[in-house]
Amino acid sequence: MTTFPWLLTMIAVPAVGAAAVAALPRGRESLARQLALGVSLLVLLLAVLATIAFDAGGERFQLTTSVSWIPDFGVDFALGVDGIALVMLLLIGVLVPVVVVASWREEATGRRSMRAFWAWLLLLESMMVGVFAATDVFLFYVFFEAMLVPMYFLIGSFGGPRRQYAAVKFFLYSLVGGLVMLAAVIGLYVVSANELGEGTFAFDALRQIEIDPGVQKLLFLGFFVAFAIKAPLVPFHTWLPDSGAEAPIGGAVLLVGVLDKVGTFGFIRYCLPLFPDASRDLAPYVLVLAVAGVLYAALLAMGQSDMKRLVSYTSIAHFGFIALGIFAFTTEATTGAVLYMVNHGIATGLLFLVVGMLIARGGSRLVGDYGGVAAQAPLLAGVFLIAGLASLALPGTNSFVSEFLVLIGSFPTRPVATVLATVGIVLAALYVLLVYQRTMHGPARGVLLEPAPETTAPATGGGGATAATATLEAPAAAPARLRVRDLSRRELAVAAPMVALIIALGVYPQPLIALIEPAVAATMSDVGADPAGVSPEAPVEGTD
Amino acid sequence: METVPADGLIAASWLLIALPLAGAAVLLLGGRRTDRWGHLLGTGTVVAAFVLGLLCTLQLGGRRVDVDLFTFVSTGSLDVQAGLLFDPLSAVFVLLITGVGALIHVYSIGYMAHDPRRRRFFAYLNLFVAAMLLLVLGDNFVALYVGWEGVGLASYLLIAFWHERPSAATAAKKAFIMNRVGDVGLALAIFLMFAQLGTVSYDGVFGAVGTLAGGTVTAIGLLLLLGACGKSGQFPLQAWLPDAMEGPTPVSALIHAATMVTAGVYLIARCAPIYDETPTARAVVLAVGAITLMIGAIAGCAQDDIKKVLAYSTVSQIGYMFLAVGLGPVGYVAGLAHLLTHGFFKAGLFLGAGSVMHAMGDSVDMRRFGGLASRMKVTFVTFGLGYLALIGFPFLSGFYTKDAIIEAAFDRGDGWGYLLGGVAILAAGLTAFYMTRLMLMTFFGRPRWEPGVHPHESPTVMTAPMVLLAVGSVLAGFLLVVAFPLESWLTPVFGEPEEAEHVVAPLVVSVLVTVVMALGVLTAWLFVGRREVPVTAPVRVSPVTRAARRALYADAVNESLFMRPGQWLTRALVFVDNRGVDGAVNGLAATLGGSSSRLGRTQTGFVRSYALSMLGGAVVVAGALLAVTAG
Amino acid sequence: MSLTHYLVLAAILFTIGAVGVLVRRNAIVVFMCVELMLNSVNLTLVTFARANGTVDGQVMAFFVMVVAAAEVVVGLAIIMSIYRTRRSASVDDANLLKY
Amino acid sequence: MIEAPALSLAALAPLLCVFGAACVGVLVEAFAPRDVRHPVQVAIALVGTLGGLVTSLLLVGERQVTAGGALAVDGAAVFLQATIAGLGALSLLLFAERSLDPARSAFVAAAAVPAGSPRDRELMTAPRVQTEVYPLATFAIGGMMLFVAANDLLVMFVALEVLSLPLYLISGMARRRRLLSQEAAVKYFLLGAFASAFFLYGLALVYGATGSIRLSAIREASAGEAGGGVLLVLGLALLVVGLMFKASVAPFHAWTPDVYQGAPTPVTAFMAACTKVAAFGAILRLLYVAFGTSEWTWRPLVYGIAIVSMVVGAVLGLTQTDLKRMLAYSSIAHAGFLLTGVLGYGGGADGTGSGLGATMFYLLAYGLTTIGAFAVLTLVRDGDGEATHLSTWAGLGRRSPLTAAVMALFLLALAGIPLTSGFTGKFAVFRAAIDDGAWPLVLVALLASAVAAFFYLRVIVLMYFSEPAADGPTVGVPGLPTTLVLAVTVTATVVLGVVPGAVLDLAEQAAIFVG
Repeated sequence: MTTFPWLLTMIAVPAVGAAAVAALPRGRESLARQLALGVSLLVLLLAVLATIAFDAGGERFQLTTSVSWIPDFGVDFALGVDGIALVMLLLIGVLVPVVVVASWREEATGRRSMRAFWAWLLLLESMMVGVFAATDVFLFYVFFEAMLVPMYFLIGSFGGPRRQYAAVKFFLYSLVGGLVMLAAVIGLYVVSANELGEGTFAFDALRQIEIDPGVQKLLFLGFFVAFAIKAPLVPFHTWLPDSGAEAPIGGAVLLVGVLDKVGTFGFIRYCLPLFPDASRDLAPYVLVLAVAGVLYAALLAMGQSDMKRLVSYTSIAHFGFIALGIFAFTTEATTGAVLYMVNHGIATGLLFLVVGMLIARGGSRLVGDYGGVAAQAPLLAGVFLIAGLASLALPGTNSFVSEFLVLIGSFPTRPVATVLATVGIVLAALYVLLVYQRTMHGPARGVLLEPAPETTAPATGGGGATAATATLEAPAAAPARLRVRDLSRRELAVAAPMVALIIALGVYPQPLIALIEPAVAATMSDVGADPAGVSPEAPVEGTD
Repeated sequence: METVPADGLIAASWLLIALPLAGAAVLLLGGRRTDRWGHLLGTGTVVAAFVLGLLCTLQLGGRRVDVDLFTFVSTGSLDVQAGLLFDPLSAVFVLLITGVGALIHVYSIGYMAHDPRRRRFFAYLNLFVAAMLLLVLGDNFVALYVGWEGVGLASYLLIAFWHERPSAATAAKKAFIMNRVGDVGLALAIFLMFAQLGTVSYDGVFGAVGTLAGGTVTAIGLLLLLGACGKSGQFPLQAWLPDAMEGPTPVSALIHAATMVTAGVYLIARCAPIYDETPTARAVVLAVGAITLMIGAIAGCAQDDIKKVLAYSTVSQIGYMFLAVGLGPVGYVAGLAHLLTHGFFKAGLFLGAGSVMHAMGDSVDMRRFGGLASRMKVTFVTFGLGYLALIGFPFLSGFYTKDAIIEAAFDRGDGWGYLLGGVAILAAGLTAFYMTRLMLMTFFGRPRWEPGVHPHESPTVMTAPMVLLAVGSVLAGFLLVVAFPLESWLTPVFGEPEEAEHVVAPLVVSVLVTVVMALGVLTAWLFVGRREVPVTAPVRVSPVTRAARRALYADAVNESLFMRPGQWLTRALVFVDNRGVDGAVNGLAATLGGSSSRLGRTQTGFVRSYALSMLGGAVVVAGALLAVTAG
Repeated sequence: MSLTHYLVLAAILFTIGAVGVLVRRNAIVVFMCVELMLNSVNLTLVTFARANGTVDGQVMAFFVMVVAAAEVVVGLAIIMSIYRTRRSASVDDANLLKY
Repeated sequence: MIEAPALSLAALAPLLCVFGAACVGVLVEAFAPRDVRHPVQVAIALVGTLGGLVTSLLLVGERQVTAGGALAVDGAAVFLQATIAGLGALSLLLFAERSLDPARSAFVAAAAVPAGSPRDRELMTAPRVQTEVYPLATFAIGGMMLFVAANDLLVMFVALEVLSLPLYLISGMARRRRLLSQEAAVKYFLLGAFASAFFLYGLALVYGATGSIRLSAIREASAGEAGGGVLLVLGLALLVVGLMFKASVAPFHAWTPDVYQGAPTPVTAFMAACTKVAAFGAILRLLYVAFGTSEWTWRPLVYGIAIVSMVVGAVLGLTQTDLKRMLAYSSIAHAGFLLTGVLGYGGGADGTGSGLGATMFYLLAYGLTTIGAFAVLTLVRDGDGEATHLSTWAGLGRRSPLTAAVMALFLLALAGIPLTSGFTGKFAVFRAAIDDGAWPLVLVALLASAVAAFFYLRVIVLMYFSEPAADGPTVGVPGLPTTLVLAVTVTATVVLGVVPGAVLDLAEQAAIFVG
């Protein structure tokens, strides 16, 4: 084990970077973004190095740092990661530089300086690292709430037309959840004080405590509500479409990609190990919410006319899958859920990014304002399609592995919920392909149309085998053309790593799984499930 | 039988998949730089794969070789190894896919020569070949599933290749969605296997399937069948396949006739150990096959779109194959043999149709064809041979394989056997009818061409594959049934063929089928060949014709049963979410705001009212304290 | 008369004062009502002092008087200043700050 | 020969310091020439309060009852005295700010001149200031410091008046919007006097019930079966009313919004911070020391009042359009939160709750933050002085990022967002309450915090996410005093949020009542 404080550094570097960016004088916008990119890449490097330093087969929590922080409350500034947290750190490390590049040319609304944007972004990164790296419940809570502030400003200052409403809604929803959790956090502390003689917030110590089942249920609910709001489960979800739609693209990516994962992460890290009895007792109800989310949000996604809202709803459906995987209490499903958290960050992140690229061209978020883009911007369409396919969990993309693991792992313990959720994969195909067809396929139409029809004959033709065909198929008037440029180099630089990850993790996910599984197995034994995974019901004979 | 580790060339059989995949990757990532030679690369990879596949097959003998590649997913008790299974069954499919695939790639060089997106077309085709090979080569159900959805993606991309056409885009989406419905079944089947057996590898599942309860096996079988129905365009998921004809014709030939749509047959054949355990599921397979072959045949009789006719024909022919594999051990080989011959003649027919369309300015309306026999001799001859093979003209390939299926159906010996056999024979007559109708409307009679259309024969690069496929159509049946029996090649997979006890003598069946076929041809000549074909379809037709034109209302049923309620539900839920769920939250906020301003009114600004509130408060406080102490 | 009577009287005075605060408009009168309340307390204190047999209560009454005097000074100053501005000593007129 | 009562001058040093400074201030008012009065008064007041702060800090660890049993100089008293002195000094700095307003001060030039008269208009921009505000405020600070150390009810009453009377006066001394200011003074005065009468009557009843007004004696008397009898309970009720009034706890809060809005902003800051500390100090002492043995009598009451206060403050704050009024409602809500801390009286592992320490920490944290928030209010001005209407703050974040950022920090702290002092304070009091089994109350408190957060957020939304109005307010450049105040409060808000350990420790160790 290394003595270098990896996690502390990963929290400190972006925080210092944020301060530095904020301190830049007015007018040094380009320096600000270069600095932001540099810092975020440094964090990525740190995350990779930390992963190398991490021993997948070793202690549960590694790279630990612990400093006494508020002794009166028994609070330590304790950091440490298990495999689950580590992959989330990797996800943060990857997404933030991508978001920085994606937001490179983001125009500030009004006269606001983009320096603030970069500063908030880096501060958000710092907080997000903290929330996953904390091994002290109090510290976790602090990061959990503090994380709201930068995101609040990102949405509120740099978002769309209804950004005020969305920002406040986001903040209040999260705050309500957070405050309910605070009650549970304090309650947990009090329980620990009664059990251990001295109150503590240390995760490992709290895990050992046997809590009275009734109290467990209350505390579980306290945590659960916060997490269910954060990783929105139906019916706590209505803030996400608003926030997702109004947030600037970069913010939206981090919002659904990472920030909301704190909720599902919280289920795994806190709800299950700390309140195993309550988790088992209440799991059926959670599963109802999860499955309802999968189906309900998918249907809603189809009904959206705003692309960003649509993507937000798809995320809600995905969070349903993740919750299903977590509360099925099998190693396979929960590993899948964790993997899902990573994959969803990448897939939906890319979907948001590419939708953002489209919106940047047309200036409208409405599906109905686009059409036939694929003909003239094949790269854009291609990336859109890949993101969409990853979102519908097509095999070969990363999401498939996780969705498959979630479902196959949940089926043995929760067959009914799993069957219902599996229906969701048809709906997923529907919502992705519907929006793809409407925007990318069909004849050119919508806001991107060239203002005046030109008389030059279209060389691209409508799909014939011969030149004669082309003339035959071409309507009498020159067909409408779009004024749309394909992806720029910068946009390609944004999309390429994401696409690469989608494919790579879709084909060879095992390294990540190997990283995740020990932590999941530990969680499973905390919650009383067999960490070795599902044991088949029928005797197996003659298998390899 | 024992699985042996890979050796020799077979160890490199992953290249079969990797080659076309690499081709697709190069073509997609290479961008315009690869425009000039992209089609050659695309064709080259498939040809190379064919050669490799051929060599592997020669090396295979009767063995069952497992190629272990890497650990795909391993967590808990789930262990999915990425591995290939090269056995006689997959070898047959590899050869079909790469062989027919290579021919169609060559054909496409000519067919797509003028399309600005030809490079991408070849990329997608390569992608398809790779996915299809994975589907048939995977040694576990997850690999199968990956290939399964992979071909679905390729199919989507290729149907929507001319995506400016809304109909193409819609058809592609429809195909994908209906396939996904089937995929749910396949996925659930895999989940069930894992839950019950703890494994998803073929060896593991097939080895232990006997230990399962009968109901479970039936469930698995039915779920697999759902998947197979989706992919193979079988009832009730058949409606997407005719629409898929929106794709370029080579696509229809390769994907929607020769290979992908037969994946369902492959699946059932591959899962023979499962179906052997569950007569119930087999019966359902039979029923699906019988229903579909009738639906396809009936709908095929009333189409005016040359590709649609062929598409319904495909639906119907795959119905035959399902019927065959549903019969159990006696039918597997018959079904697969028909699959192979069908692959040849249907691909040939589609390529011929493509050639015709090529000549007719991409028109597919047979009512505007006619008299093409003289203008397009090669096309006419190759198409004609395919036609004869399809309708089961004696001693051409369809004759051998279709008869085998019908025989096997009769061999059940019970009433169901006669019913199925009867249906199959009837459908054979219908097949003869609609195909003859197609021939007559296209190649014979007076030209009814659109003005400005000047039919001409296609270039050699297109006709050569057609010729090769025509040769295949003629000979394949004889080769597979008589000369080099498929049955013995597949013995390692399905076991020794038992000598069937024929209920009806094979000769009788053959004669019967041939007579019915002749009747079909005759009827078609009577209805179509003798009279002038109107250039627009008559409106006043019998309800039967109307129903057949609309494919027995499959789309209407889907629309009214799923699409419209779905849309309604979606709209209702959007309303509920905005007004109900979000409305509750916003309502709470509004309530708080409202009570805030109402309560705020109590802050009147009058000192005396403040004093009153204080006095009231004091009374309450005192009262409360007294109550507490007294109580 | 027992001491209770004094206490009841004081309570009545206190109540009258309190009600006066509520019903009277003139700031001076309101203030006088408060003074009445304070004096009722004085009466109570003295009574209790008598009852307890100590002089503490009487001393307290003196304290209260002093404080009340101070309060008068401050109160009248404030009321005067607002009267001079508004030409009205009605507490109901001072009604700009509300809601 | 009557013996002089035991008097520890050392223990009284903070009080003597502050009262001494106040008396000197009065003398200065009488003898010093007008031109030099302002700086001299400011200097004297600051020296006095800071002296009070320093001397009380020197008294840390002191536990004694002195002045013939009238005063208890214990941990809590010292902590609260230091808090009041410190917050008082900060408020005085705000009083002393002369560079923001073109009219040179927040305080009227001559309070005796009728508002709106020609002479008043003439004096509007005069450099002259009614410098009596300094000794008055110093007296008030002294009264507050006495209030929290009072060991018998009479001293408590006298201290109550000593702190109140100057406040009544300086509330009415705004230079601008004098009518509002005077109205605030009248309201505050009348209601304050009304409340004192209740307190006093309560005192009398307690005296009648127990024969003593010494807290320790009451403690013994109230230990009985029925809480010491009807008289004692009634007395407690009336005492509580008087104190809750000062602490602006609902339903005794009605004066708060009006007075906070009308009074000169530095005075509002002073009241919001120091009065709150003093009143809660007295509440804690009364409930814990005098009625600690009969906790069961007042516990349900405080429980209920806490809920009412939190709900009223949070809900009514929602629709406020004036920032000062909004902060007043916030103050009412915070009074409710503080009461949850008060409920953490016992029930801890060793029989003593952490409520006292937690509440004291909360008072300190809240006082600092709220002074800072009001200080920011003094900066944002338009032609009529301070622009306190919400709408005028639109787009402030763009116009003056630093000011907006500082205000946002204070608002987040008031909302209780982690890494600010507000969160630490809330956490401490909620923990104390849950420790004592009051988790339903804490849930209500948390929901109320969420509601309250909405109106804090609204300000942030306006400042940052709205377009600035064309004729919006300007942000004045603060002089040294205000800058100092802001620096101290910002630092404290952050430090108490990030590394609160030391101060929490201090509060915890100071959580001792004697007597």
